[in-house]
Amino acid sequence: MAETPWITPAAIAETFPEGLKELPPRAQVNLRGSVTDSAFTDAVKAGTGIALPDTPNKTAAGTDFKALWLSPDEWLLVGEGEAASLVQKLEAALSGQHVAVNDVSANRTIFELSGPHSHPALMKSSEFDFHPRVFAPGDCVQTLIAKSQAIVEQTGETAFHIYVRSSFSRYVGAWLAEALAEYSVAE
Amino acid sequence: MLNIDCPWCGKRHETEFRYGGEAHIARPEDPAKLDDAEWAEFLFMRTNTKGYFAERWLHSHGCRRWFNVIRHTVTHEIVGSYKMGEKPPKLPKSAGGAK
Amino acid sequence: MTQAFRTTSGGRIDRKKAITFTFNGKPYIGYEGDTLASALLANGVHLLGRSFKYHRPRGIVAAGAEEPNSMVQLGEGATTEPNIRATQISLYDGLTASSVNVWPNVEFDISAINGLFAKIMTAGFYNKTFMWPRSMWMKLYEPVIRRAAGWGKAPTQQDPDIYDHMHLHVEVMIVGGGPAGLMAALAAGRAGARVLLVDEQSEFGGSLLSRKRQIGAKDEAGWIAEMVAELEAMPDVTLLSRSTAFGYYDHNYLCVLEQKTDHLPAAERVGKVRQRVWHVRAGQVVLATGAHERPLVFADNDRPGIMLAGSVQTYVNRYGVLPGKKMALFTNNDAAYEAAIDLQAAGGDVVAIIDCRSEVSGELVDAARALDIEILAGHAITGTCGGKRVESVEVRAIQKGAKVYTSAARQIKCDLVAMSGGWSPVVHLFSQSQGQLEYDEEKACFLPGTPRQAQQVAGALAGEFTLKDCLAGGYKAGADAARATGFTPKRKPAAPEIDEPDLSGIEPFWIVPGSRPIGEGMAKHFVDLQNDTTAADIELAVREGFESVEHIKRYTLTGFGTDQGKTSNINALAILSGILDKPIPKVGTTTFRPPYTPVSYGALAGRNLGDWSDPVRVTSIHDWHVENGALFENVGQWKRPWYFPKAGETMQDALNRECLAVRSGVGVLDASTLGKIDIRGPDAAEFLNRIYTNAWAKLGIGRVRYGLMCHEDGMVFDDGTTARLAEDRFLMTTTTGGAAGVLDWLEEYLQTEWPELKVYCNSVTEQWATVSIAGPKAGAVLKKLAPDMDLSQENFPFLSFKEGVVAGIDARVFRISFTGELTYEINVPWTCGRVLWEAVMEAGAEFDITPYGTESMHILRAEKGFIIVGQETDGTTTPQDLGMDWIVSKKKPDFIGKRSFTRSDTARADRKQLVGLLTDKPDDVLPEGAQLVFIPHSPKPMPMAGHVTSSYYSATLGRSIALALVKGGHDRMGQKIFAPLEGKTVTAEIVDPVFYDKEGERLNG
Amino acid sequence: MVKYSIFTIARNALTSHKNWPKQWRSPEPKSSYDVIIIGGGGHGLATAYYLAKEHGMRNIAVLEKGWLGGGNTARNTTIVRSNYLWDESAAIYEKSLQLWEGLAQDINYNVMLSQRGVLNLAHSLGDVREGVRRVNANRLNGVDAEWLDAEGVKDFCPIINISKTARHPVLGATLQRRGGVARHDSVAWGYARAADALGVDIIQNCEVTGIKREGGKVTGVETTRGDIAAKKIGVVAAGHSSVIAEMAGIRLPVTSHPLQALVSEPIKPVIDCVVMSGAVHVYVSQSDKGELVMGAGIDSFNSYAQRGSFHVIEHQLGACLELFPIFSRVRMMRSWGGIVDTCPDASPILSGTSVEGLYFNCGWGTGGFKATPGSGWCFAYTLANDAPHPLNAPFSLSRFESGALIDEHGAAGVAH
Ligand SMILES: Cc1cc2nc3c(=O)[nH]c(=O)nc-3n(C[C@H](O)[C@H](O)[C@H](O)COP(=O)(O)OP(=O)(O)OC[C@H]3O[C@@H](n4cnc5c(N)ncnc54)[C@H](O)[C@@H]3O)c2cc1C
Ligand SMILES: NC(=O)c1ccc[n+]([C@@H]2O[C@H](COP(=O)([O-])OP(=O)(O)OC[C@H]3O[C@@H](n4cnc5c(N)ncnc54)[C@H](O)[C@@H]3O)[C@@H](O)[C@H]2O)c1
Ligand SMILES: Cc1cc2nc3c(=O)[nH]c(=O)nc-3n(C[C@H](O)[C@H](O)[C@H](O)COP(=O)(O)O)c2cc1C
Ligand SMILES: [Zn+2]
Repeated sequence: MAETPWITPAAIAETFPEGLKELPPRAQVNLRGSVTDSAFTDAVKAGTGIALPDTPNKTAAGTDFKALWLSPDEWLLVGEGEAASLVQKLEAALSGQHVAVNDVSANRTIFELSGPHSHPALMKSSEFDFHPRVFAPGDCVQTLIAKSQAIVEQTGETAFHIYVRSSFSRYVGAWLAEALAEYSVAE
Repeated sequence: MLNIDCPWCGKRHETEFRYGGEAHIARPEDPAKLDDAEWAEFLFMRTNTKGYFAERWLHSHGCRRWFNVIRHTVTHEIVGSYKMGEKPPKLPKSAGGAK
Repeated sequence: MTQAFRTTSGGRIDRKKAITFTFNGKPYIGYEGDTLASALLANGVHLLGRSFKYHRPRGIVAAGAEEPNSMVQLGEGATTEPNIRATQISLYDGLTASSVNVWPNVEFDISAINGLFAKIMTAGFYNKTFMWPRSMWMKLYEPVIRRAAGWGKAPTQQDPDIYDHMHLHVEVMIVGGGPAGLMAALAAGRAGARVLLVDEQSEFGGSLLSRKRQIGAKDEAGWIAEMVAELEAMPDVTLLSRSTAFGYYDHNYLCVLEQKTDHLPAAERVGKVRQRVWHVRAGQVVLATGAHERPLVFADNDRPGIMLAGSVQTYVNRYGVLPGKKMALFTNNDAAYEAAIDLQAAGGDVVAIIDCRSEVSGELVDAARALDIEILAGHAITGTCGGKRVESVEVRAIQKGAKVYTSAARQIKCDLVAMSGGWSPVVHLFSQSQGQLEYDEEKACFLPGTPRQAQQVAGALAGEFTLKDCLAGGYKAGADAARATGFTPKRKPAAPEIDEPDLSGIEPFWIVPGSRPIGEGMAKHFVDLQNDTTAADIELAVREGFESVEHIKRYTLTGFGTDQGKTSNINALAILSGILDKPIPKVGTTTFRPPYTPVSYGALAGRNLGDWSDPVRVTSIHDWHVENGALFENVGQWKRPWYFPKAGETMQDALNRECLAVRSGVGVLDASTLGKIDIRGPDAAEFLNRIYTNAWAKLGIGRVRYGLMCHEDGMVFDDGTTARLAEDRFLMTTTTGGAAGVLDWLEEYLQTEWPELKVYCNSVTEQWATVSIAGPKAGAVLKKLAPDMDLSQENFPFLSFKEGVVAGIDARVFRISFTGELTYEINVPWTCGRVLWEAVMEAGAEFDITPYGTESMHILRAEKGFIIVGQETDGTTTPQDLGMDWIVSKKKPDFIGKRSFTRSDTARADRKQLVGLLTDKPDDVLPEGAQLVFIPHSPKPMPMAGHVTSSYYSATLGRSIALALVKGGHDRMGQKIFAPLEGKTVTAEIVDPVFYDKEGERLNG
Repeated sequence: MVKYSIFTIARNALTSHKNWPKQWRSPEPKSSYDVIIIGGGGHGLATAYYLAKEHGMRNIAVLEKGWLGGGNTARNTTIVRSNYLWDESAAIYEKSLQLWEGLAQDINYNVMLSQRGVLNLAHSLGDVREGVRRVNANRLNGVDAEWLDAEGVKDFCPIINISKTARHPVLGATLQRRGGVARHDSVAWGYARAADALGVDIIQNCEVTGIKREGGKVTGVETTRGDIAAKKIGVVAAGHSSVIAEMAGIRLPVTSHPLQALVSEPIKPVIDCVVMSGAVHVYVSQSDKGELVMGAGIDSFNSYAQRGSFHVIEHQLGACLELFPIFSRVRMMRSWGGIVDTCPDASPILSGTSVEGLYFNCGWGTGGFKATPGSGWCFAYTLANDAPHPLNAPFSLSRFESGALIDEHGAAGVAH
């Protein structure tokens, strides 16, 4: 397998202000199946250690991967491991069931937004309510970042992972960079 | 900017959704059996209610689910939303400013 | 002498910080804390502009958002702004401003000559004239009217400033930071709710900033400071001053304009966001927007120096300015007496209080009397004198019910007239939120009725006109709002002792006659100062049959100005009610609409400009294209390489080179933008059967098929190839622009029509980068990159795919073709797109591999007669029209669109059908969009036979080719058709749309 | 009817304008009329006027639930043009434009038709193709039309940004020089006055609440001011067409949506033509009073509320500033919405129905102001003759069964 360069060229990434960076590609697998079917959830649990969240906008962690709730029958499994082997493992465990397993590692680029200005930067970019009372570490949401669809996952007190379709990553990266720009101007 | 209650994700701003027009217009079982007028009725004729109206929305930037909403087309009040195949919620008695 | 009208002490200005500014070219000094209006008044400048129609001199009337006159051109060059109210401009060092719509200057304005024609320029006069001779309207009348209209000027340069948007969710949003709003914020904040408090003014306090009040142990300033300090300390309370809630929309959605730098000197603005629009979704809204004072409508009530009484009080108390030294007060209520008392206390002289009520009494009246101010009860101002500033008023005793006042006139000299016709609660946002108004006879104003959204009202807006009531009402509203959003309010604080006079006496007086009937003589009773609408105009409108308040508005332009009638609407409708002899509530108000005050387009656009006005989508190979000189075409949101010119090449040169390379060697195209949808489940084949017009059940695993999609109306809306990855799994491709729409549409059918089908659809568009290599040498290139892949015709035939390793990357390779040449479309993970592309370029170098763009792709496919959805189709085209009956299954009982094909019009034989065209002269390239006729040179309207959908010069064929939709075209092969263009008519022959390699022999290389 | 002119104004000035007659009466409804027009918008009033003028009918009432001209007529961006793509559309809109050109003189009311030229911008190669197609079709249909390249656009409207690096660069435009704007209110008032002078009863504050029928034929209406008998009924109720259709037991292929518009504060003239861009949703002209009048895109959802969602307006202003960067510091003064009745093919319906004597004129959607005279003229013909004029025959209800739609989406976008 050839080396996979990041989507954002270094020349652009260097212009990102503090608090914004593009993460190296991670294994991402899209999983569809019926959460009310224990054959499905058990098999997933056995294979990944993940108890698939059936509560909207929640994540659940497993051994190598975590699952982000995307829709009533859809999760994004994200981790540092190998996507291909996870797909194989799941396909094998779920064979005969009505499911869909897709390696989507390249489908979305992941940005990390962190630090004291991450909340205001999100408020500039999204109509979703990211206030700590409503959204906390371990939560995820599909919404719009500027005019691009995105998955936002809160990973820390003031840290977020933002998954965007790779073709939008230039747009979103530049947008977030600009959203943060204000905070480096001396008052 | 409407605040639309996705039956799964909860209340989100209208910009996350796509509108799908009147709800409960079932595609005819056997289109070949319909005459042109009946087919036109399915294709084009719409109730366009002034008042409480059952309509479809797609949470296109969220969970990608189509669902139904009862909304008043004058006050824009949303009575509730329900999943495909579910029964609509009860309508309030007052016409909420209809007419 | 500077600041001759500044008081010696007091006010919320910082007398230590002098600020220099320029108005109409003249330098002045003001203080920090001033507005442009207060600073000008301090310098004795009253003449700020001219009126709209008659160009009468006009000055400052109010002290805030309600100001109808005093619009200035603010700033210069790229940052100049038209029509900003002097009353809303915080003074900053280096400010420059000038009067608008005056020529040559405000002191001597040529257009004042209009005054002579005032008798002619009544409401609606332009409807009645300028019709003869007809040609003069466009040549003379309209240009003159247009030149006269408008106030300030738009800048002529790009705006250098930054704007942005914020989105905020709160439990309780409070609009208005006066005493009521502050108390509401306190109650909600203490209860623990997330709170937003906004106020348009430079600081919180509202009308308390203008009035002297003792609140418990504190004076007004101390009380405000204490409130703000407590609120600022609460982490979940957001306080925004200089922030106007300008729109109240459905579902408690409000928009707020925050002016972040407009009060700063230019140097301090750099790099900062100038204005920000806050988009707020609130659980509950508390409106505490206060009340605006109303003018009185009397003869020549528009001269500079005639101001609202409460505003006089504001200038005196808040800004330390005497708007005049000899003031006459004209009122119909008690509250206005405070202005006289405060002015006198600050060193001014009140020459008389003219009160139209016949009997006056009460605390404030007594206080005025105690100051030896003459009070003329039962009197009215029936005229004013003065040019650029009021000099005297004419006062007469009132005869109840009379249309003219004939009693003896007394002239009173003055340089300031304060007037008060009572108070109008600021119901704008309440009304925007769909709340209905109720008229209160006793308070003589409209008050909010039952709210239609999750909302509370408080303070003067709610008719609470005493400070005591405002504080209590504000607290209650805040507490109620918090409770309604799930919080428990803290116990109400004890009500402070408040020292406040009784302000309640009022007797409405909507119009003050003069010595002649309204509309006769030279005097004018202005109702809407900005639009020069007079009481006579309203009378005239009614006389002419305009009776609805909405008609009056549009015919007389009342409330049509930049102030949206804040001070005039109620007077206008009350006058109308008098003329129609209908009670005020029956006449009703006009509709309140956003914005409450004007909002710059820049702020509304926020950062959604340029490349952010619409996301730009790029492929992972994009940078290579840029580096290699590609020109780009916008396709949907995507940037696609259009063609790759080399130095010195024309566009046609480049296209010829690219096309010939594909036909004779090998070309490479970035096809990553095509939509890709993974479709999986036991019913996937059945689903495709219903979606596409052709049959899918029998497609073998590893094979690929082309499909057309129609909407239910039978019209083609997307196409693409779909591969069968497994028994239960397909990979569909869609057009670049259609991808999102197709997926939504698939989900729609799955979720709403056929939930019984077990199918999952997933978009994988950006999972795969697609590099398409086409041409006789394509195989040779691929062989080098994928030595292990069996590319033989038997094992890798047309319309099949293979998985394997290409250039060291796991890939899926499809044998499909949009060019008619041997083509391999290599899919690799998006992140590997560029690596693959470069490997292909390197491997292909020995074959002179040529990157090509969308334009060459279009030529190549047109040579083969392949359609492009959206080019050969326009939403009115069926598969049959395209000559693609072959793709429409006759066996399938049903699929989407099928039923519509047999409708009488859809089944017509002479529909427009896709054909090829060969121009008689091979060098004539028809313009795309050329219309076609069977009979040339006939008179217009010419019966049209169709149009050219695609047209190119084909280097391969050495001539032009075109595709067209032509009426009954399929039966007209060989016939001539004509394209009547501007200046010439081109003749062409109708031919089969496949121009090249009809047998399809080149597909296999 | 007192003739309006500068001379009558001057004469009336001498008597302080105390002697102007009413522009229209406010009659009590009679018990019966030959024709009742439901809806006192521009189209309804024009229909009544041409019925009286061209077909000699006199016993006509226009019933308006609110104030005349208060529907979409009061709230549109006033763009007038006739450069539609399809022959059927071009014919009816061109008829309308020709009537516009003599309207002020015909009804003796200055409707301030300003033929300052309408640009429809093209931002993509697809737009260019469609634009050229329309120009060619227009020319052969006898409708004036020109194609301008980007430089030509700049010459015609110097403040447009034609930078090639704009997000949606201007690649060219169609130009109809005879297109322009007119004063919306004056059109309603002028027709009302002219119709009234011919004896038409215009009855305001009279809402139709029911359609009376006997044996498949209309006999009259129920209204908030009592029942009124009628031999024929013409429904010209725009956004409310479906509501009235329901009263008569029929369904229409029409949905009602909010369409929003806004004006800036009045400024000195900066733009002296009309600029439209369907692709980025900008429609701008400057009124004779100085405001920039701008229309937004249509709101997606059904509504009878005369208001839409704010993001639609914000989106539009972003696009607007791309085209006109110098408007950034100009300020929005007022925004509002109307209720547009849209058809699946973005073309109107002027047609009889399955109920005898009941006719509908609706579905003009986002673009019927320009059609006001032509629509009224054709509809009057249809009502008088119980048969469509050839100009409006293609716009029948039956086209939805046959499939002979007149799809103006492609060329029209939001078809102002
Ligand atoms: C924001 C906006 C911008 C537009 N821009 C343009 C443009 O630039 N160019 C263009 O050509 N077109 C434009 N249009 C479209 C245009 O305004 C309309 O197509 C046109 O005005 C319709 O005229 P009308 O007389 O049919 O409807 P209306 O003026 O709406 O009249 C219909 C009348 O029927 C009345 N009515 C309804 N129900 C009843 C009842 N039950 N009883 C009695 N009366 C009833 C209503 O009160 C109303 O007055 C725009 C529309 C909007 C909303
Ligand atoms: N009859 C009278 O004499 C009389 C009449 C009215 C008010 N008053 C006095 O005025 C005070 C009223 O207090 P209150 O708190 O109700 O009102 P207020 O006038 O003190 O405060 C209202 C505040 O809301 C702001 N505001 C209005 N609309 C806004 C918007 N859209 N966005 C942002 N800010 C906006 C105003 O600028 C103002 O600062 C009391 O002290 C009362 O006694 C007296
Ligand atoms: C072409 C046009 C120009 C307008 N100009 C103004 C204007 O200058 N000032 C104003 O207040 N409103 C203006 N309006 C808007 C009207 O005030 C009003 O909002 C519109 O007729 C809709 O009615 P409504 O808001 O009362 O529902 C204009 C409307 C149109 C259609
Ligand atoms: Zn959802």
